[in-house]
Amino acid sequence: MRFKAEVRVTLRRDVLDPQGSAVEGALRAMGYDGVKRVRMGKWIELWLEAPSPADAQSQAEEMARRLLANPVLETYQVTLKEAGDDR
Amino acid sequence: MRFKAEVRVTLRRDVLDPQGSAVEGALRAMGYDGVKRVRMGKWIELWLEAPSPADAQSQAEEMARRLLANPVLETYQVTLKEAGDDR
Amino acid sequence: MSTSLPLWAVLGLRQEEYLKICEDLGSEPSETVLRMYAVMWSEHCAYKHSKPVLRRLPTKGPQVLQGPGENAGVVDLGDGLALVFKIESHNHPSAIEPFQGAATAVGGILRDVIAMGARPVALLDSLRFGWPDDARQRYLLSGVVAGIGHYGNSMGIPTVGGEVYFDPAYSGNCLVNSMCVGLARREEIQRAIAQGPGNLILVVGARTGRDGIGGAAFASQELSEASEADRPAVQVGDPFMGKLLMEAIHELYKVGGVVGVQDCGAGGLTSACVEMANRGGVGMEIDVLQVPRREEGMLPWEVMLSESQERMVVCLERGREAEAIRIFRKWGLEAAVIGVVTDDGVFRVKEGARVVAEVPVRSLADGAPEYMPDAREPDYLRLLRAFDFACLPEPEDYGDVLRKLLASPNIASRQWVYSQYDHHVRLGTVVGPGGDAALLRLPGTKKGVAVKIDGNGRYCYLNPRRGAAIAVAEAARNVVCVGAKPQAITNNLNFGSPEKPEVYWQFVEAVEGMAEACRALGTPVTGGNVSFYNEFEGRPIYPTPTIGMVGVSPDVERHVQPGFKRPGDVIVLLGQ
Amino acid sequence: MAKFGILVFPGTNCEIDVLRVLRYLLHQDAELVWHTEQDLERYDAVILPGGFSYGDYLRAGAIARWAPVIEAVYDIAEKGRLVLGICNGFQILTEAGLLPGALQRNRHLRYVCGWTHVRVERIDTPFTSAYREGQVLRIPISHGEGNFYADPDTLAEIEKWGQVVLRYANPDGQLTETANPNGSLHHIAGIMNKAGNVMGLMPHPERACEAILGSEDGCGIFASMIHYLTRGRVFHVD
Ligand SMILES: Nc1ncnc2c1ncn2[C@@H]1O[C@H](COP(=O)(O)OP(=O)(O)O)[C@@H](O)[C@H]1O
Repeated sequence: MRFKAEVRVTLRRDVLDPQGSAVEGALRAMGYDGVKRVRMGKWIELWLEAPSPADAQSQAEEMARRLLANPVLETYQVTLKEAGDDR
Repeated sequence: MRFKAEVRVTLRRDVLDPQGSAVEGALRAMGYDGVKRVRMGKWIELWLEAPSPADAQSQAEEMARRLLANPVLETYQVTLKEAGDDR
Repeated sequence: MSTSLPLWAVLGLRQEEYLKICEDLGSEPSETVLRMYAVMWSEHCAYKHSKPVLRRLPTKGPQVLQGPGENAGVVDLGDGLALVFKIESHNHPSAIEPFQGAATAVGGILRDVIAMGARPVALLDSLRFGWPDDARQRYLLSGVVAGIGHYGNSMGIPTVGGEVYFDPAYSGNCLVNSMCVGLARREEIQRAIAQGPGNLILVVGARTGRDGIGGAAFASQELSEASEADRPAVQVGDPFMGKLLMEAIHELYKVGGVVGVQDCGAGGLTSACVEMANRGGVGMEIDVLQVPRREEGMLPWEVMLSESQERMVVCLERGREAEAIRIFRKWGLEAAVIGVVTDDGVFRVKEGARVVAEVPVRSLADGAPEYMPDAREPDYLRLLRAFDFACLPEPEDYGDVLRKLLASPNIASRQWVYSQYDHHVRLGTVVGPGGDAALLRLPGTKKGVAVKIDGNGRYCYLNPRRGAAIAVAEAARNVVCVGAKPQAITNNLNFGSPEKPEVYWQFVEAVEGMAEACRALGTPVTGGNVSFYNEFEGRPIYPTPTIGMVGVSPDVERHVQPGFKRPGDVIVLLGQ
Repeated sequence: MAKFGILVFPGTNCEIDVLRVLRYLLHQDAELVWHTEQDLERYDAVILPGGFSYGDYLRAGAIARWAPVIEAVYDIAEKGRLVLGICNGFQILTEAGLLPGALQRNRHLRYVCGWTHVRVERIDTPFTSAYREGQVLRIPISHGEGNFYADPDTLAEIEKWGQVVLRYANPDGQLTETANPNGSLHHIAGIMNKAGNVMGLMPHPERACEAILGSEDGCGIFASMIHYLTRGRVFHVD
């Protein structure tokens, strides 16, 4: 079976996010005064073949833990979807 | 009212994603043979003050269009949440 | 775009060109053939408006091993060493997507030098933007600088010099010229040629996608707001793959069997294959089904015209293919035999067994008509010449004037730019950015190579002939300042539309001025690039020839650096 | 003579520079080692040079850390052989967990190349014995992700164990704000593991080994390693 896993990698709360702060500053400079805080993360889409949803989920979790996120800086969240026409 | 907008920025389908290909190759080399394709994108969390959900949504959409995504290469999707304890 | 226009017109060909194509073919072209012509006969690939004028440049000298006509020029350094160098522009792509536009400029010029058999040893860049108090211009500047750094840094090639100027003339059409300098032993120099019927044609490096289709045509039009809509999918550079391709191709050179190599630049496979066949006076047969692809359902012409980056075309002796493919596989790259050299002078494109195009190589490569449009001195010059400098009041406070000058973005330090470029990698940079020319040491000898890129659009606007000559002279002075003797130049001619008599006049004058200065200084032109149609909403940029000069220092230990060194040293002003 | 292995990953680009310094300036037995190698037993010391392994895609060093050769690096590090990571090599060592912390994107978000000064924090290590205590070295940096980060507990531990070997400083050795080129916590430019045989640093010592290139201050790192390896000096932190 074919699945799509969406992995969201975000910075840990206590880690400084210079890029997020830069975007925040830029948005305010553009006039969006309501913006209070911006955090930047990564969004990774994985298409994979696996025997079952449970297997796909656990494989994707493992990939996220081992490679996609650096535990010193980041946390992650994996959402599994069926790979539809969404390639 | 305070909201959280989650902006997902992904590369246009026909745009080359060298980073995604490198990650794909790395995952296969690590033994995840089932991985068929990887695409890398950005995940941006915005906390903002706005008079109404509709206003927050439209502000976030506008920020995504004007700054967060590069229309030449990327597309985006905005999801609005109430800003809960989620930070 | 109206759909009632014939395809040739939609593709940017003129009627006389279309008729010449029919005449060369003896029949009406198919869509595939027409699309290939449209790219090969675009200004960008065919130099229709510039060829006759460029012939006026001095290109010979005892030091010149390779003049214009190949991927890059070559000068002799003695001790069996050769210096390979070339400049290229990516103005329009950078105006649309500054980071990727500039990154792919660097990738392309690196591959031009690599295709010559050389190891790139240095990069330089010449940039023009509108005034930096505008957010859009700052966005372009920071994107371009980051893009150049992204590609060069990752490849491990130091960016050792360049120049940046700001002027409203470039607000709608920035300039991004990139220069690469490489080093080879004389006998290692390769040519971009296909020869020997039966020999094989390979495409190596990345897979082919739909990106950048029509890029050459895009570069041959003025920019406007509408450019947004009809631009091709932007090409994304992959310096990581570029680096692997560089290593792999050098490994291939070592094992031998390489007849010729060319980078897949503007015009993609079509341009690379046809130009190689044309140089060898041979024909070629390509099967698009053999080209490794990134996307499904590509039409033959899409495969033939894609400008996907990080690809090169290799002509290889038959029988060497297994070894070549093994090398590229080892580096994780694609390598596929896509065709064969023939002896009939025909460029034949097949999709499996089906022939989709058959065109005489010479017509496609060299058959575009040459134009010598009207040239007319622009009116603004008369007004400018009538200006009486005496009417300017004497400044009251020269200190204030000095402060104003120093605060100008055009005089301020460029450290913000060059600190984003790795300028130390390879351990060759004896004098880096921040001074006059850069100076690189030549391993195994006492010698050094000086490199510099210079141009001044404002001077050229005021007097294109003098302005171009001044740019050559300035580059030469910079090279001399680090203790080297100027040897040769490459150049990038950035102008507006050649179909405007005023622009064409500027172009002709600038080339004349450059030729004069090169003759006077004994620095022949070994190549270059022409970028026309640098306009926005009908307004041309300043005429901006960019000069890339190389020089040789006999003893790199005895170099000079700018800056006063010790109290008590004597200060001398040389020249009038 | 000591035997050095210089690891090469796809995208590494400073391997030749390090090789040149070790072989031609310091006359050592040094060779390049491809990332697929599984045995590093034959080397006294292994260097992970700078560059952009795997294009620095995802995170600098993240992909290289999974290369087959890294298993062998764990092995020899365990055995007390010397391991030095320069720039991208430092990033790989932190990703691999051989050194604590992580190297984040530079605080100002730009790639930065230029001369920096670093203060030698300790000289009782196999990598710094050639220097004087507190000596200030002039060595170039060139990186986009050199901003050292560790959570507060880890950082405290790093300091407690004296694992900081180099800190960005001004030419007088003071830790001023402007002397820190990338926002690194505690001005950290180079650290070692607790055992003292694995070190990583962001500056490029191989680029500062010849006067004609602007400085010879980096040479001491390699000279110290050679001294340690050839004189068989025993070494302990704590
Ligand atoms: N300004 C110029 N001065 C001298 N030679 C030039 C100039 N512009 C282009 N040429 C030469 O014309 C030839 C074709 O240019 P090239 O840049 O290789 O085309 P392309 O960019 O389409 O590959 C090259 O040999 C180049 O050196």
